[in-house]
Amino acid sequence: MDMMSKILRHLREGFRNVLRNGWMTFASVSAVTVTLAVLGLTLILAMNAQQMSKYVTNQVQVQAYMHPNASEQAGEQLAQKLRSMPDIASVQVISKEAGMNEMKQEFGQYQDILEQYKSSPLPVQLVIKAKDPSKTLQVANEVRHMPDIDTVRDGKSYIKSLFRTVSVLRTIGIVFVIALLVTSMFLISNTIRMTIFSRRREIEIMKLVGAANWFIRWPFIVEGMLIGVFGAVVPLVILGYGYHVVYDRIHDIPLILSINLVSSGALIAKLAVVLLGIGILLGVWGGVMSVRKFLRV
Amino acid sequence: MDMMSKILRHLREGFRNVLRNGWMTFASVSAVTVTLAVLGLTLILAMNAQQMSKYVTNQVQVQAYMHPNASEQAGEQLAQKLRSMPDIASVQVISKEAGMNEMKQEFGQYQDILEQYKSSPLPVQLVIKAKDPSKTLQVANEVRHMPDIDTVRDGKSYIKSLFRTVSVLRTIGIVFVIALLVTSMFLISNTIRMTIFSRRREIEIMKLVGAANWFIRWPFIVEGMLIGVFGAVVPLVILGYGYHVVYDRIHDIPLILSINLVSSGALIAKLAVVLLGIGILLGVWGGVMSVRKFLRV
Amino acid sequence: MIEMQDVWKEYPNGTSALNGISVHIQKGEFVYVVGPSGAGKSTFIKLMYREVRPTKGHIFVNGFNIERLKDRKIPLLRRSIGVVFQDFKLLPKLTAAENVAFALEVIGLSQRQIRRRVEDVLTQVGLEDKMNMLPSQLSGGEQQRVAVARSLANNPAVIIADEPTGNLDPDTSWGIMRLFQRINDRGTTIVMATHNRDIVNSLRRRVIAIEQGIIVRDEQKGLYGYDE
Amino acid sequence: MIEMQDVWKEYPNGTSALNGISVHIQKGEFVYVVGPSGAGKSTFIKLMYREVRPTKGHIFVNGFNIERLKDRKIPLLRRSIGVVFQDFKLLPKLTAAENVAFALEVIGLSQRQIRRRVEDVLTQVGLEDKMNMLPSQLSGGEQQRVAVARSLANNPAVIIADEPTGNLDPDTSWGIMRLFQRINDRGTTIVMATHNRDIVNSLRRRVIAIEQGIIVRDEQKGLYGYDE
Ligand SMILES: Nc1ncnc2c1ncn2[C@@H]1O[C@H](COP(=O)(O)OP(=O)(O)OP(=O)(O)O)[C@@H](O)[C@H]1O
Ligand SMILES: Nc1ncnc2c1ncn2[C@@H]1O[C@H](COP(=O)(O)OP(=O)(O)OP(=O)(O)O)[C@@H](O)[C@H]1O
Ligand SMILES: [Mg+2]
Ligand SMILES: [Mg+2]
Repeated sequence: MDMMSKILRHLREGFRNVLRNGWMTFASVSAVTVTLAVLGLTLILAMNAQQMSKYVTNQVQVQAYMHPNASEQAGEQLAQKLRSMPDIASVQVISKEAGMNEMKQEFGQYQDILEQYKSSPLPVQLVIKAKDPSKTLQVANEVRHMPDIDTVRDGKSYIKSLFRTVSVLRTIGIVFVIALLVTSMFLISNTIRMTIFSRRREIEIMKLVGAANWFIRWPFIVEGMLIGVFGAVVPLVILGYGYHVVYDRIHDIPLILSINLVSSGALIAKLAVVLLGIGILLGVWGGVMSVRKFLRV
Repeated sequence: MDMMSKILRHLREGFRNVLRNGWMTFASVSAVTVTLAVLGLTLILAMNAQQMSKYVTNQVQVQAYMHPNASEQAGEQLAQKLRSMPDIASVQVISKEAGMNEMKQEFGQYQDILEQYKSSPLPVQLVIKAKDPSKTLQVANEVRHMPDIDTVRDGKSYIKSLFRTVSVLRTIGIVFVIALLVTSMFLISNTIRMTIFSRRREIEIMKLVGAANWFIRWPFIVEGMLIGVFGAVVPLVILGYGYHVVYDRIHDIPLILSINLVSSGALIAKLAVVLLGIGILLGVWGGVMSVRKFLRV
Repeated sequence: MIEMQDVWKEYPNGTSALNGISVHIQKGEFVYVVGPSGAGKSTFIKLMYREVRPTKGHIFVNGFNIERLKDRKIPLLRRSIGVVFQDFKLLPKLTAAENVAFALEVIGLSQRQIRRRVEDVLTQVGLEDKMNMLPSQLSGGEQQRVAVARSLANNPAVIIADEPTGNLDPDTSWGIMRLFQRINDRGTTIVMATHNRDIVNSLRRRVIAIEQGIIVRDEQKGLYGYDE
Repeated sequence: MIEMQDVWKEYPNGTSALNGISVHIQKGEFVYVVGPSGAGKSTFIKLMYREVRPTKGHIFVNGFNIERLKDRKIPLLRRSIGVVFQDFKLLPKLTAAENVAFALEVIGLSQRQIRRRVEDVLTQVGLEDKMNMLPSQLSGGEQQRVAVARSLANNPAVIIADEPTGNLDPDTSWGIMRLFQRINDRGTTIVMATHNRDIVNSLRRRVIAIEQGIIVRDEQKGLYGYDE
């Protein structure tokens, strides 16, 4: 047989086996399906949580108050200088009047206390964001020693607790996703091996009539791959479509935490790569492994 | 055979089958193990998240400011009255001076603005917690119409967004736990059915030599149960011990979100019930179902 | 004891295995079923313990009406018949002794009774040394003898054997035949499909010859009758 | 062609199946292997295509040194031998034709050649009507004939048959024997374990008798020789 007809033969046999082993194929495809569905769902949640934590930490900023007698121009000049620093993403200058208005809004019911001031008693403020939110405290310390700067409010304890929270949650999330990934991989290859295990006598017979190992292996590999692909397509379609619908409905309403969802196209593409990749890889692996153990006849 | 020796016989056969089907038993026990491990891990996270959300929503409170000329006694009297209302859990009275001190702390760098006041310009405050945090807004509205009350700060938008966040997260969590639960149940019974499926020819032979259906079924049920129990014990021990260690280390350090973990004894007990329950139930169910299909000979 | 009235069997794939068979076998008879390969002998035999069901016709075995038999009652029918299957049908994970014991467990004997009986029948077929071997550790003929031992174990009213000597040398075959004869002398009905001309022609009993699904000959003390 | 030098076989469970067997079979010979049930005939045969490995001794088959054979080469050995297994060993999910075709696919024939050859050999064993049936849809004798057809299919240099007529009536058995004889006339070596006294005594060829794992007799144009 030439190469081409061999390949065709093994493909044909693999397909046939899938059909012939009705119940067993069905059982393993559905096991792969639900496993990947849970994995996919988790990945969707994790990707969005990741985006969310990024968004939250991006809100972190440093407030620097200049000396009470520093002018707005001085503020602008300092801002200009800060903007050129490598760690700093943005600097916003808040004039004395703007600061006053903000304070009035903020302190609602104490407004009358502030009303008595004709001109603002507040200094010029600079609102600074670090490029890397985790470097915020470092930036604050640098700013603290700048000329004309009086006090710097870096919300140290808030930032620390925020980052600690985010990092604990992220660690839990990553551990969980990895645990689930490993589990799915184990379950899928295990299922495929069980599917093929029930045919060990057939493998024995094939060997006894003179089939070479690879000749036996290929159809099983094709079969494992098909189980993997079939098992990946269903959750992919359901999750992809479901996410698309949810995304379309709510992605532009500022959500409860005013955070946007990961765009549906990008997410579905990633999901497809992961689910199909795992399905195919483990199908092939399951096929190879399960046959291996029975080839020693 | 009398009842007792029948039961013994089926138990013995079930145990023997588990041992005799070495690889297949191992494959299915380990599938059950990893499935229940993921489920257990998720349940631990969910239980703690649940506790956390309860804690967070319990922090919600109403701030009521009395008329500027209302005295502290008037505040205490009103508080007394409020405490007797069925929806209200606690009322705390904050005197003018205490309010001033709090404000000074809160507004750090504006202190000098406040310094100029000899006596506090602030009114007496009442801090009120509802028994059911979700009724906080209702309580605020009731308080608003009380005599001597000037303004009520119910943090309406904050409360609304908090509850919305908590409820969205809780819904996602519940959906996820249920999805995982259903998936685990499917995977476990599926695995056990695959284990037994590979022995359909044996069932056929048993029927042909005159075995009644229940006589065939019992050892398979015992076998399924054993697979379920073995598969539940390992994750139970690992997760239980792991949680116990983590809990012991950190349960009394006020955590990042200053929330305590679910006590380890209670959690492990619940986990044991769920995992063993699922293992045994589905083992038996898988045994019954898989045999059923081959009993029609 | 066994009665068939105009029985037809067409398998789901369209093969007509039996085309109108009527036969009456008395209690205590010894019957050979002979015929070429694919004639329908095994089908004829499988009808008796309801492994296959007739497409048409009536069958009565040991007082059971095979058509009307409730699913719950099938085990009772099968326990009243000892079957030697053409392909042995031993449970692959049970030893020879356990395979025989299984047929006794289903009728609810005590463990002690079972042990004694198992040893007894395995010795009768010459396998006293191989009691604790798995089927995969036995030769073809040894497996066949385990199947024979199992069919005898619970003293059934009828023994149905599908080529019980196909994998046995003539000596061992005669051993099995003497066993069947002894059992038959005690009143057990025996129906046996066979290709063994020597046995049929030496141990003269009733011969039913089947060809292409019909009975072409039914003689008391008949001969094998397929000689070139 | 086939050479065994002082071959011993003890199975892992302690059973001594062969206790020092030496034999030389020439190319083109036709050899019967006879002996009682459990004597070691199947073990003797399984050594030739390396289903079992000897505990001691040397074996050469078709120029392959069985002991030294690399795993990769085992398929080559097996393709040079056509085996009729005592328990048939048909692939249960393949039809009769596909089972035979499988043995041709492994040697890499084209689909067209395979189709022609499959039809050819199945017709030779009288199964032209049953080509597309699964093993479970065939009678015992029909399954055995599929196994015979598969062993012939790729024109092997040696055919090894373990009781190839055990489930066949005398007529059909003779058909198979005539087929083996024709193939043997063309130069194919044939080794056949059998319990069929009529065949051995009529078609006189070399007879190797094994008892309790040793060769007790080895005669050209011998007789079956186990007569009461
Ligand atoms: N896989 C095995 N493991 C252990 N013992 C075995 C195994 N196969 C065969 N035996 C034992 O080896 C001996 C020879 O067996 P073998 O199959 O060679 O006999 P045989 O001559 O072919 O008999 P038969 O005519 O019944 O087929 C027997 O006692 C048998 O029980
Ligand atoms: N399960 C089945 N499905 C379809 N056809 C079958 C089935 N079993 C048997 N047959 C066909 O029915 C016919 C009779 O088969 P049966 O097994 O009764 O023959 P037999 O007389 O026992 O032959 P042998 O001597 O070869 O065992 C055969 O043609 C066979 O191919
Ligand atoms: Mg038959
Ligand atoms: Mg043998």
